Amino acid sequence: ADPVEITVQRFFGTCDADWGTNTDISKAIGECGIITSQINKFAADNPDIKVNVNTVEWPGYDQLTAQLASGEPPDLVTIHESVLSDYQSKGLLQPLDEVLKSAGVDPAGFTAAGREGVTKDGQIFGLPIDSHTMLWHINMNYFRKAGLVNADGTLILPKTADELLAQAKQFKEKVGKPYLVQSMANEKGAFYRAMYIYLTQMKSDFFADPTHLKLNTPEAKKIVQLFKDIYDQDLTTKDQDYAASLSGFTKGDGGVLLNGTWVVGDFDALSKAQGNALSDGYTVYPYPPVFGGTPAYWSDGHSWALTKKDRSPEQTAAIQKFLKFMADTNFEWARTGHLPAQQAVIDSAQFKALPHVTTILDIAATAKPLPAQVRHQFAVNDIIGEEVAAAIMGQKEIDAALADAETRVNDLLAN
Amino acid sequence: MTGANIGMVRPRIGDVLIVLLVVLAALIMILPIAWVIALSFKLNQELKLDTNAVFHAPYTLKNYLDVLGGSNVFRWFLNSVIVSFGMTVGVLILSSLAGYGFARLRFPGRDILFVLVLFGLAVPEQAVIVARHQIFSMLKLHNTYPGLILPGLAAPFGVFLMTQYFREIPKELDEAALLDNASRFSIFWKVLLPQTIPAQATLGVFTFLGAWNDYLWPLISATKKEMYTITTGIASMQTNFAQTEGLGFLMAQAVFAGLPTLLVYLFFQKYIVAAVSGRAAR
Amino acid sequence: MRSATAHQSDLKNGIFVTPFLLVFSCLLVIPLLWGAWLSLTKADLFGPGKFVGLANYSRLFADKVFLGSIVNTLYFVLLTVPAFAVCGLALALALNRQTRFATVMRAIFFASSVLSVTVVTLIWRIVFIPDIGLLSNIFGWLGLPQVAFLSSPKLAMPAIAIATLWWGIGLPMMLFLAALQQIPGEIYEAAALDNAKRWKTLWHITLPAIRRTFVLVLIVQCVLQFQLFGQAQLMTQGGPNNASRPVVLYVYEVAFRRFDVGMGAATSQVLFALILMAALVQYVVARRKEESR
Amino acid sequence: MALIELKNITKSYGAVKVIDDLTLTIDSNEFMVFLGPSGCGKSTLLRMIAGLEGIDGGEILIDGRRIDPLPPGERGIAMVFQHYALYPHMSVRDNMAFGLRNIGVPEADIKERVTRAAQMLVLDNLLDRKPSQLSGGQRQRVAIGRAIVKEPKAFLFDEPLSNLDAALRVRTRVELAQLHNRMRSTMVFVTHDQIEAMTLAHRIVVMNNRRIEQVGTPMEIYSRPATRFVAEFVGSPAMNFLPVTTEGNQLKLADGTVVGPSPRIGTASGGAPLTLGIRAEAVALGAPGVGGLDAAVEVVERLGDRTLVYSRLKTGALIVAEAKGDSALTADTTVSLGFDRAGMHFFDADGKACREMSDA
Amino acid sequence: MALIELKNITKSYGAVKVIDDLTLTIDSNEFMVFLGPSGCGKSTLLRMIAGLEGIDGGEILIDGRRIDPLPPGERGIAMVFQHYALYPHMSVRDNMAFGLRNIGVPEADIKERVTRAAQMLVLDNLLDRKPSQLSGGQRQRVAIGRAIVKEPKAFLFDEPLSNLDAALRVRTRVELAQLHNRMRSTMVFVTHDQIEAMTLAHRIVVMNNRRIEQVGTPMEIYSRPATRFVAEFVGSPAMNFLPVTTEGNQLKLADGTVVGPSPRIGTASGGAPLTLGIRAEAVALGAPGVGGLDAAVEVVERLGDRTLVYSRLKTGALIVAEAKGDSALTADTTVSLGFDRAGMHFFDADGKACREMSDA
Ligand SMILES: Nc1ncnc2c1ncn2[C@@H]1O[C@H](COP(=O)(O)OP(=O)(O)OP(=O)(O)O)[C@@H](O)[C@H]1O
Ligand SMILES: Nc1ncnc2c1ncn2[C@@H]1O[C@H](COP(=O)(O)OP(=O)(O)OP(=O)(O)O)[C@@H](O)[C@H]1O
Ligand SMILES: [Mg+2]
Ligand SMILES: [Mg+2]
Repeated sequence: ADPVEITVQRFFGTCDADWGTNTDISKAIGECGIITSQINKFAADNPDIKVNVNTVEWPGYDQLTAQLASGEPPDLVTIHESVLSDYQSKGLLQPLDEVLKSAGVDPAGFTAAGREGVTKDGQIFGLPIDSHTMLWHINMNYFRKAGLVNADGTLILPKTADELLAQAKQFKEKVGKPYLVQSMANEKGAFYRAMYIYLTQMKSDFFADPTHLKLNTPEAKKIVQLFKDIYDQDLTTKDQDYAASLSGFTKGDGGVLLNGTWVVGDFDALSKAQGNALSDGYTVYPYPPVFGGTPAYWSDGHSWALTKKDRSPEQTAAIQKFLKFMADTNFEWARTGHLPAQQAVIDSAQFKALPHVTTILDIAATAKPLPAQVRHQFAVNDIIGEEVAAAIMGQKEIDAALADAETRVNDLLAN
Repeated sequence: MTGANIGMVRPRIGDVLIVLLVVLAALIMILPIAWVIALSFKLNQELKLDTNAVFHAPYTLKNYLDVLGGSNVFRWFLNSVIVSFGMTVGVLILSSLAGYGFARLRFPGRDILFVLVLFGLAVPEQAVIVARHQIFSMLKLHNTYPGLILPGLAAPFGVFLMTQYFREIPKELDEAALLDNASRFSIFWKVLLPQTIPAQATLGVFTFLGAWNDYLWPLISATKKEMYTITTGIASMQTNFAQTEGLGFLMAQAVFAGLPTLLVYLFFQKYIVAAVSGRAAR
Repeated sequence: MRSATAHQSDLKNGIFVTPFLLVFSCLLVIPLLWGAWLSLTKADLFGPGKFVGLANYSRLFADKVFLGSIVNTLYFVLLTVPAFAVCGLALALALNRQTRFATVMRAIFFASSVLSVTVVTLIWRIVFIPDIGLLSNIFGWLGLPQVAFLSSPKLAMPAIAIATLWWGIGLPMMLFLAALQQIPGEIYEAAALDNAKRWKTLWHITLPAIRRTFVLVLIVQCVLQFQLFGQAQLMTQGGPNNASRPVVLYVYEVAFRRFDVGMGAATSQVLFALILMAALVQYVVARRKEESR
Repeated sequence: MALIELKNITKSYGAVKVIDDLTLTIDSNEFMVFLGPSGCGKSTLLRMIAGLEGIDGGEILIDGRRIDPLPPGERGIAMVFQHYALYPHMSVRDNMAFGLRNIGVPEADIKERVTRAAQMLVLDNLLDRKPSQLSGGQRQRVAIGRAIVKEPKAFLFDEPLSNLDAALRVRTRVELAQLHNRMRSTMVFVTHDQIEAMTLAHRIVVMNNRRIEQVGTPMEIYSRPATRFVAEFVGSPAMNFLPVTTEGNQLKLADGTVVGPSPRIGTASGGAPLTLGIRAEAVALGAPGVGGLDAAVEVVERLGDRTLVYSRLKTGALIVAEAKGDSALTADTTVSLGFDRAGMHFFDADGKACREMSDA
Repeated sequence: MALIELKNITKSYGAVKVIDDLTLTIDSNEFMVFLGPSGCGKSTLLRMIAGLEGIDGGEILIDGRRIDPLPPGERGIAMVFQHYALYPHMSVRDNMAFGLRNIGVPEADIKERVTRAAQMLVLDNLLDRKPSQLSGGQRQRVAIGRAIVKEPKAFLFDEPLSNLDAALRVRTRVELAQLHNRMRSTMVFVTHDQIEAMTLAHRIVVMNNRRIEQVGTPMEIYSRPATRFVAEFVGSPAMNFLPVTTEGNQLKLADGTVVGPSPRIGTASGGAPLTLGIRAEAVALGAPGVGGLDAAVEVVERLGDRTLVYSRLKTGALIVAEAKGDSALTADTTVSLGFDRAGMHFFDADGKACREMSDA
């Protein structure tokens, strides 16, 4: 019989040159390598299923939108949990509860963050594969030089905003470099994420009403003010874009890089090599709760979603197999630096043995995505990021920026 | 030119200055491309530390091998060739026919229609893209070659160019052919069309380049990997936050995507320059 | 008509333009009208919308970001269009000779025009990027401080304009070259005999002779630059602080990222009207000037 | 033997009438030239015969058959255009064959006809060239060849020589005349150059301002111009004109100088203002005071075989006289002009010629 | 009174020499015409005088002062171009004033000079028009006006009449001659039309192939051409040429027909091949068998004041003869041609004229 065809659409790039034929997932490195190898392995294991892989440019939603609009979507698609609701609310996605059940994947085994991320209106719309959040990536060599280490060699983290500023100043005096390495040029990511993290920690529920943002609050102001102070006092690198901040940190431009879980692997590898700024001096921490409150960390996650369209039972079966396979190999995906979405993987010794995992493990429990009902999260994030960035860099008054963010987001959500 | 000879009696400081300025400007034109090409021959890891590394060895072809290693690159290349050629041929046919019609024949409403077509020049693609996408969905044209080719055929520029060009061919030629018992179509086909070859070449090259470089429409219409063009295909190879993964790789992609058009340009350069300068300005 | 001749109006003659007009109507006119209708509806991409009258337009003109994007677009047009005209003319003047040098230079200045926007922006990001960019390297050697082109609200648009200029300078240069080559050499000789020096000749002979081309270049560039999209999206994503968000990018984000198709369509109509107006105004002004002369 | 008959033709472009109720017959084997100043409607007339322009009124007949409703290709005529209108991308051979192929003449036939025409026009060696590889004169011959192969009832030429340089023009003129002698076919030729018209035509149609001024043989036109316009337009240098009056028996200039006895013409001979026309060769140059009209020489043009002397009468009129061979005269001297009685023409106020009684 | 002196001028374009060691003097107030076929270097020579082309060797002097290193504007000369080269966007007034403004002539002065020139050229009413609103002849006058206002030492004209239609050309020719009479300034005029040259020049420089063939007054050039080229190029219709040999005392054609007694020329008179040149007006037409050379008439061109008869000798040579007035001859008849002894010219194998002894 002809093999059953399913179409799988994903981002994460193409790396056929390195991993195009690799079926040994454990050998693969990096997001692209691992996901390529995962799919290769699945195809090898299931000769009766033909997997058409459609690779799209990150994040691929323009294309997905077009495909859905034209009625020719792929079957399975990688999707950020924050974006799920956009498509789900239009009825474009297939609930997965039944599918997962038949596949033998129990949603109860998801991490809390993962489960929350894919659950919309009480139904599950995606197979979560990871959670990711922001971290402080630390250049320990500089921190030692700045005297910001405890006797046991561990890092002294600031506990309040003032402390943070003081430490940063001390750092700058001793090391001659800025404390923070931030990507500020046309990159909105770090800012909205910092906002979400600290606002959540301060329990300022900016999306109490998921259709209405409330951002012009004292808490929000405090956060923006802190970053503005850092910026004004030259305690951060400026004008670097995303790439420049990464390479800047590797070159030793500053002490703390604000970036995501996904770069941990790279830096860890660097720190084990000799002759660079991070050699034997790299570690990571969650954002220190400098405004008090309870630990909570914004998170998002990647998931596999299923589009709504007519399928044969064979295809559905194939899809079930695929999802099951992805859930089963979730550990391999976690090697990218992301937190896995399967609680069992988190609990496994294998996972804990990965570099720096212990430091960030708590995050899995305290990760907090935006409420699922908030629509257009990518767009909302962008707006908040833009406005906050403008305020931090002095292009706008803080109040005005927060107010503008509010109006823009609310106008967006109202339509 | 005669004008250039005037005052050749003594070389002027002004002339030297102009040459210097031109060379400087040319450097500005070339430098970015040179920079990109240079980066594309460097290992990503090295560039991550310092882009100044381009000034010393080692150089590598790995980035290009990686581009070529993408298993679909040749398919995308083929798609681009098919789409670009298809669009070029289509535009040439439609524009020539319409150019002849507008320039040479009288029919009711001709002038109004021509003005309407000229208005089309001012329509931004974004103003029609949503509706066009919906129409193509209804007609099931997405992920097909016609779906990629057709939108290019509606471009009024070719009609404008060909009309201008046909207008410049002496009317006596039509009349001679008319006295030679030639039909309307054979006047067009056998007598006038051969005169428009330079214009066809220009229009052809421009259409080809435009089709090759088109990005937005292929992105949302050809959503299956087998139907990507080289431009969207190469873009799809970029890893998220691509620059970090490999500046050299990214640059190799840029070079790879830009190379065919540059080659086409260099190959047809004489034609393009002559034709652009000969006709479009009038 | 009783007499069969070459030049009579006849419906049959229309057959030559029919194929193009068909494609033109189906793929441009109908979508344009469809877009006009969409602008009166509240619709997403996935199903029929509902009629809301002019609501989209009133929302639009209340939106600071949209108004800002119009200002940005106009600013960009002001930055680029005169620059295209002036630089294109300057290059054409410098290269209007039959030497090998001029030929090579013409090829160089036109070459960038054949690259796609993705490649161009990739190139220029690599030029402008701090730390690892070409400019920052050059500034480094010269001991100058780094300039953050793409992340400064003041410099972002000019930076995009520079990249655009680099990309598109070839076409106006060629158009001007064409016009220059059509000025009869005798007139320059007459001017030389009339003792006209270089600037006088430029001002009194050359410029008046290519006025029509100048207008053409202005109109063409206006139409093109009003449609700024790819460069802004790929180089700055409209930032920082919306300083480089042009109208088309706004359209794109609204329609494709927020699924607010009606609003996107409304924005498109406004843009179309703007372009048409700008082109017509220039055309009419040029016409009038010509007549009054 | 009328071959082409134009009956009451009218033609307007928009509101502008360019041909007004024109009737004309062109005979078989005749070389007919349309002569007139630029814009007088010559080309329009020719193109109406060819069918390239429609007519607004009247009829056109060829061989007694009405052809004005026919399309150009079916009228059995061939045309040679001013700029030749050769098909630039076709070889000389194909240029000639194109029309024959379009009406399905067998290839063997085509070949023969083309070869014959090429021999006649000495184009044998050029058959495979493209028009761009030919000289002006050769292109001209190809254009004629293209017409010849069609074996048309009539050839129409629209200023075919105006593109050639002076020497070639003279040579081609002679060749055209020889060709017509040889082929004996009907040719209609448009020009605004009177020398061409004079040298080529059997009959000339002088046109001006939408109308025919005169139809006649070259010598009729030259020596018995029907109107002042014709008198002025034909002949080089142009005829001299002087306003005169007849007083009693005397013909007087504006300042009263007597030119001779008054002519016996039909109109009331008393004091009616007339225009006297006289050609340069009818003006004799003598030493001053010999009895003619004294005039101051202003310009002397030596053409080698003859000399033109421009001199000014006391009335202020500039008169050109022709002397055979070289002349000793120089500018700024005075001469006496004698008008040959036989060479005098008279025109009334409307410009119509007045014939002397004795002529009638 | 030499005004312009060219000494040993050479000029090449790349590897092609267009002027080779040319020396020439143009006198003050002279009307000098450069005549020659297309491409012979006339324009180049003129443009070198104007300073629009550099010279590769030699010197150019005006008023005894060397000017070849000066830029065009500073040589004190004015030029009228073939296509006039009027500044299209300037009014007639500004066209004339432009050159004066550039050298800082006071506005009042400019105004006066422009007004004067405009009056002289009857352009008064056109001063505010643009060139595009003028007729060909008017443009021509503006171009001359633009030259006049500069009060130059010499005027240079590069085929200024070639763009005008026939009638206007004749009129403008006369006007130019009058203008020169009035202004008495030096004019250098380039043309390839021999009639223009003959009618306008004081002296003609006949050029061919990079060289000067002859310098002389129009009549010298016409009646004593120094070379066969000059003889052929000047005069219309062109001179007839026949290869002849002298045998004993007899001058014979190729077929042995005796034309007359052999000329007494310097070269060995026995059997040397010569070319006999004879102008149409020196060929007499008689009834056949009258004693001249029998010839078959092929074409008869009636020009009104004279008739050109083209007839073919038995040797195959086509001879043109001129008869005054109308002629009764028609094609396909036979005539007898008589050659006027005084009108015969002889040229040796190199094309150089051989003078008869009696002339020396
Ligand atoms: N297509 C047209 N539309 C309007 N008017 C025209 C058109 N063609 C010719 N005319 C006008 O008709 C008149 C006669 O034109 P025609 O071409 O017959 O003149 P012509 O005698 O051939 O002149 P020429 O010697 O300059 O060729 C002119 O006044 C011309 O302006
Ligand atoms: N700029 C140039 N470069 C190369 N050759 C040239 C140039 N200008 C003229 N020539 C050549 O020099 C020769 C003389 O040219 P010139 O223009 O002086 O001829 P001319 O006698 O004025 O001819 P015409 O009567 O056609 O104007 C010609 O053979 C021409 O081809
Ligand atoms: Mg005509
Ligand atoms: Mg010349």
